Amino acid sequence: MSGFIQQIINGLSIGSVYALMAVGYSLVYSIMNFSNFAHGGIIMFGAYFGFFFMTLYKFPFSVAFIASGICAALMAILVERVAYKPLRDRRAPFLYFIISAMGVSIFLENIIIATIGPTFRTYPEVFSAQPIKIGNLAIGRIDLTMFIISAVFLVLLIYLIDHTKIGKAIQATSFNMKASALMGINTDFIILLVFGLGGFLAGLAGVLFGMKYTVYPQIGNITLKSFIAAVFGGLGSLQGAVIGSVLLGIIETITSGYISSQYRDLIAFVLLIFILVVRPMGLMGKVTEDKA
Amino acid sequence: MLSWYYLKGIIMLAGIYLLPVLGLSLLTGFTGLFSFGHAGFMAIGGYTTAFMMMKLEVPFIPAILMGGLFAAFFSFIIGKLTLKLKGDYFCIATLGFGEAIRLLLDNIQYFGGARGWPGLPLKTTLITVIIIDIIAVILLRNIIRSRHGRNMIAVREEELASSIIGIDTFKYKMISLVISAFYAGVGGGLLGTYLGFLQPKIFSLTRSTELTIIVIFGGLGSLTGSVVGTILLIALPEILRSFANWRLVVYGVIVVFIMIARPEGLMGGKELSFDVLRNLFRKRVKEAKAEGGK
Amino acid sequence: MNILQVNGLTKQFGGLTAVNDVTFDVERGSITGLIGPNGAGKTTIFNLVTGVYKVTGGKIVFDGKEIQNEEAFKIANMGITRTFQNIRLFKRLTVYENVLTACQYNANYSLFEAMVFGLVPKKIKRNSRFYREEKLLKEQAEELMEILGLQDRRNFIANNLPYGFQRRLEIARALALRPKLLLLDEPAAGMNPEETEKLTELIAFIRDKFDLSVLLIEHHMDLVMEICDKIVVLNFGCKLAEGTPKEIQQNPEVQKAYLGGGNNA
Amino acid sequence: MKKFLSLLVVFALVISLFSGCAKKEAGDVIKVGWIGPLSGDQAVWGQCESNAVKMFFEELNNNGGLLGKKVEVVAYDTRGDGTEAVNAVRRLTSQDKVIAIIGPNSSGQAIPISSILEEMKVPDIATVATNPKVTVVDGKVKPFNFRICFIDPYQGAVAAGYAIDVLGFKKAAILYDIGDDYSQGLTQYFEETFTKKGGQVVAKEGFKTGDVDFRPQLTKIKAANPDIIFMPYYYKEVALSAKQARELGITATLMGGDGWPSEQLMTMAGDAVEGSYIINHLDFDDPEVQPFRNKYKQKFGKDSEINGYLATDACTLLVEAIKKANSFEGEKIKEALEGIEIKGITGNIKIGKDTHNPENKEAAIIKIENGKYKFVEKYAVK
Repeated sequence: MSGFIQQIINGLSIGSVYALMAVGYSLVYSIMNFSNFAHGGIIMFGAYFGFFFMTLYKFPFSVAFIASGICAALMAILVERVAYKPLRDRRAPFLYFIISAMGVSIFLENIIIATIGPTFRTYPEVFSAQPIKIGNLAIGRIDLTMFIISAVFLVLLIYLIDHTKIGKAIQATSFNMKASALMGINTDFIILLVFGLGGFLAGLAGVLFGMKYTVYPQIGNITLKSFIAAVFGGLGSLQGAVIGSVLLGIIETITSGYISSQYRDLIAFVLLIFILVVRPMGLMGKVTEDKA
Repeated sequence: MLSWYYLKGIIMLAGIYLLPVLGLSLLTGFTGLFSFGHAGFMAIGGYTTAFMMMKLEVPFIPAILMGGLFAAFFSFIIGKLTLKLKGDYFCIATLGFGEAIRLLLDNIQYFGGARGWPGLPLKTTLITVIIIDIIAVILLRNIIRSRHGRNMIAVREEELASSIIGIDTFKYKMISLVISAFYAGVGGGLLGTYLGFLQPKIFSLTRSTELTIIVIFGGLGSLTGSVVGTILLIALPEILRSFANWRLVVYGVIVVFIMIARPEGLMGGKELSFDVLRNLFRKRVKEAKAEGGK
Repeated sequence: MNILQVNGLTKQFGGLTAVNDVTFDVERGSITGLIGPNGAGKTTIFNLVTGVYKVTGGKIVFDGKEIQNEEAFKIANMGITRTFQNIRLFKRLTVYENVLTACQYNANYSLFEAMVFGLVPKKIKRNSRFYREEKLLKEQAEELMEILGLQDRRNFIANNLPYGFQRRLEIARALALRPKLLLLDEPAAGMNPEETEKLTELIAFIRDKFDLSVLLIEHHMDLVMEICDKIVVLNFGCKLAEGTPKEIQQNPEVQKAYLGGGNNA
Repeated sequence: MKKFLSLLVVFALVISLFSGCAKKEAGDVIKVGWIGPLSGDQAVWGQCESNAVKMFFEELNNNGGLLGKKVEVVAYDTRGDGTEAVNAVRRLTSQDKVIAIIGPNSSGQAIPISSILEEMKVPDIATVATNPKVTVVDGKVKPFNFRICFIDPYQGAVAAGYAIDVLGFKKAAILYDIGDDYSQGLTQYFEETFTKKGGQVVAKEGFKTGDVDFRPQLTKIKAANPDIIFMPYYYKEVALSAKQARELGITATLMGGDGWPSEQLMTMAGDAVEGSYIINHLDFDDPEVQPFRNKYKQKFGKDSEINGYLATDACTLLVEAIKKANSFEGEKIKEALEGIEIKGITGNIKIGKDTHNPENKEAAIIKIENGKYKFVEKYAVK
C-alpha cells in the first residue's frame, strides 16, 4: 500500500514538472494555434541562465530564479520577433510556424553545445537533498517546492487571464485575432505578452528542472512529454494542460510500477490515442464544428 | 578531387532518403497533413525487410516490397484511428506512434533490441536505388497529375469545400498516408541493406523531423523540390562536415531562414518537367538564331 | 414533385437552438429564396442540408431519399452542392485547376490506372479509360469556364481574382458536379447593382441550362424578388412565413421582423 | 531575383563541396581519421575523444612524427548516428585517404562501417564500442575492425562475478536504459552470469534514453529489496537515479560499468554513490595514468572522461602497429595490429588475432569512498 501511495507521490511530482512546461506551451498555442517546439529550447536556456546566475554571479536563489524567468521571457520574445513575426505578417500556414520552431530548437540546442559545451552541470544545493519522511514514504524537498511554486504561478497565471483586463484581451485575441484587432486591441502587443509570459514560465521551469535534474543541452527533449500532456488535456486550455500533465505523470508511474517500465511509453501512447479517439480535442478542449 | 567512392555513398544515401521524402511530400506537400512519425514507418519497413531476408530467405526486391506493404498496413490502422484528428492533434499522434515503434523495437530481443541487428546482406546498390527512385517519382507524378492527386490537393487547400464537391476527404487522406508509409517502408528496407545494420536508434524523432524539413526546404507541393531538397540537404551536413560541432547550428539557422525568406521552398510549388526544360531550350535556341540572324 | 423536403429540422449548439423545427420544400426546377435577418439560421440550414453539420432533429429528404445522416461528400455526390458565404475556393490553385478538380465527379478511373497510364506513350494510352476520362474532364472544365465567363482568367490564382469572379468561380466549381440542387449562400454579397443584375441573369440561365433547382440565401431583395418562385422567411431559427415574392412582401409579420429586428438589409 | 538567389545557393554549396578537397597532398604528411559524436546527446564523450586524439598526435609530431612523417588528424562528427558514421568513413577513406581510423564510440556506429573498411582496406580501432558483434559476427572476425575496450559479455560477467563471489550479494536488481545498446548488452550478460552463479535477479526495470525521473522504477525495486542494484548506463543518469534511490530510502549497494567513471559523477551525485562499485578500465590513481590526466586537464581546462584514456590507448596501439609494420598501408597495419602487445594507460593490451579485442585485459574494480575513486583490485571473472 505504501508503495502505491509512493507511486502516486512520484506521479504528482513528475506531473508538476510537465505541467509547468505544458502551461507555457499551451498558452502560446491558445493564441497562435501552433505547437511552439522552440519552447523546449527556451526552457533549456532558462536552466542555463539560472545556473550561471547562481554560480558565476552568486545570486541568491530567489533572485536568480526570477531573473532567469525574465531573461527567458526576453528570449522567447526575441524568438517570436525573428522566427515567427515574418511568418505572421505573411499569414503563412501553421506548418511553416512549426518548421520554423523546429529550426529554432535545433539552433538553440546546438549553439549551447558549440559554445559552452555539452557537459552536464549541477546546480549548487539550495534545498536539502534529505527528503521529508512520513513513515515509509519519502517526499523530496525540491519536489515539494516545485509543486508549490508551480501551483502558485499557475494560479497567478489563471487569475491574470480570467480576471484582469489584459487577460480578457488575451482571451479575446485567442478567440478571434482579426476581430480583436478591429476592436482596438493591440494584438501584436498581446502576442508579445503571451510569448513573454510563456517564456517566463519556461525560464522558471528550466531553473526548477535544472535544480532537480542537472543542466544539459538536451533538456528540451523532455518537453515532448509536456506536449503530449497538453494534448491529453486539450490544446490551448491552461486547466487542461495542468490536468493532462498530472494525469500523464500518474499514468506513467502507475504503468512503470505495476505493468511494465519497459513498455511505459507504449502504453501511454495507446492511452493517448484512445483518449483522442473518444475525445478528439483532448479532455478539456472544446469540440468545435467547422464554421462554414 | 572529390572521390567517386565518397560521392557514391552520398548519392546512395540521398537516393534512399528520397523515398520517405517523396512519401512525406505527398502527405504534407500535397495533402496538407503533417507527420512526425515517418521514421517509425521506415523502421517497420527496414525490420520487415530484414526479417524477410534473414529469417525467411525472401529475395531482395520482394522483401523490400513486403517492407513497404507492412509499413502501409500499419499506417492504415493508425490512419483509421487518427486521421479524423485536426492539425496538431494528428501531429502529436504520429509523433507518439514513431516513438512507440522505436520503443517496441528496443524491447524485441528477437530483432536484437536496442543493440541492433548486424550482418544484414548488403544488397543496396547505386543502380537499384536509382531505378527505384525513378519508378517512385514517376508513379507519384502520375498520381498527382490525376484526379486523385487533384483531390488530395483540394483537401490540402480547403477541406470543407472538398467534401462539398463530393471528395471523400477521409479516404484521400488515408490513400495519401498509406502511399507515403509505403514509400517510407521501402526506404527503410533500402537503408537496412545499405548499412547492413539496423538499430532502433537510427529511426529517431530527429530523423522524422529531418524528413519534414527536407520536404519544406524543397517546397511544399513540388516533387522536383523534394528531389532537389533531398540531394541538397543530405549533402549539406556533408559539406558542413568540416565545421564539426557548428554544423547543426548552421542547419538550424538555415531552416529558420528558409521559412522567413523563402517559405515556398526551393521550387515554390513549381515542377521542373521535361516540357519546361524543352521549352527553355527552344527559347534559347530561338534567341540564339534570332541573334545569329542579325 | 419536390426535389427537397425539409421536415421539422432542428439544430442545437450546446444550449443554443440555431434552427428550430423548420419545415419547407423546394420544388423541382424552381428557384427558392431563403431570407431572414442575420443570425436567423439560414446558413445553418445550408450546413445541415449539405451534411457539414450533424442534424439534431428532423428529416431532410432529397429526391425521395433521407439524407440527414449522410456524410457531406456523399450528399454532394447525390446531387446537392453549394457555394459559401465567405468564399471557400482552393485559394492557391488557378481558376482552371479549381474547376478541373471539381470535375472529378464525372470520372471513374482508379488510382491504379492513373499510376500506370500517366506516363506511357500516347499510342498505348489512347485506349485507356484514364486517357479518355481525363480528356473529358478537361473539356468539361473548359466548357464551364466558358459559361461563367472565366476563360480570360483561367490562369489566375483563385485568391487573386476580383471578388465577383471568385463568386462565379465558386458557382462554376459547384456546377461541375452536375447537381440537381444548387445552394447559393449570398451570391450577390459585395456586388454593385450592375453586377447583381448580371448575376440574376446568370442564375436564371444556369437553372435552365443545367436543369436544376436552386435554393438561395440573399440579402439583395431586388434579386430575390425578381427571380425566386418561392420565398421562405426565417427569424430566430424558426420559419416565419413562406410564399410567393408578392405574398412575402405584403406579409405584416415579415415586415415587422425586418424592421423590428433593426436589420433592413 | 529569386531564381538567381536559389541558383547562388546551389552554386555556393557545390563550391564548398569541392573546396574541401582542393588541398594538395603534402608528401610528408599522413592522415589519421577520427569519427564520433561532436554534436547530439553523446557529444560529451565525442568531444573528449577528439581532444585526446588531437593532443596525442600533436605531441607525436612535436617529437619527430611517425616514421619521419607528420600526422594530421581529420575528425568528423557523426552525431552518434550509424548512417552519418558511414558517410564520414566513406569520406575519410576515399577522399581524405586516411591510413587508419580511431573511434567511433558506440557499436551502433562501429557495426555499419565495417563493410566500407573492408572495401577500402583501412583499419579502425573503436574506442568504447562494446558489442561483441563489432569485431566478430557469426564466429567470423571482421578483418579491419579492432577495438581497445573490453566487450559487454566480459564487463557484465565481471560485474556479476564480483558482486556475487567477492561481495557476497545474492539478490540483485537491474535498472537499465532500454534505448541504449550498451546498457542492454551489460544487462543481458550481468543477468546471465549472476543467475548462473546462483544469484537471483529480483527486479529488472527499464527506462528510456533521455528520462530523468526513475522513482517509479526505483520504488518497485525497493519493494523487491535487493542487496545490490546494477546500473549499467552513463553517469548523468547514474547521478540522478542514485540520488533518487537514496531519497526513496534505498540502502542497497550500487554497481556500474565503465559508463560511470567521470570526475563529474561526484559533483552531480554527491553522497548518493558513496560505497558503490565500478567496473573500470583503469585505476585513476595509478601513477602511470597521471601524465595523461594532468596534460589533458592543463590543455582543455577540464578532466578527461574515460573515453579520453581509451582513445589515447587506441592511438598508441595504432602508432606501435605502424612502427611494427613499417608501412602506412592499411593491410600491413591490420596485420601488425593482430597480436600486437602494448603497454597503454589502461593497462597491458594484447589484441587477439581471432577476436580483434584486447585479450585478458583485467578490469579494475573501483570503489567510491569519501567522494573519491578508490582502486580496490584488478579482477577477472572465473
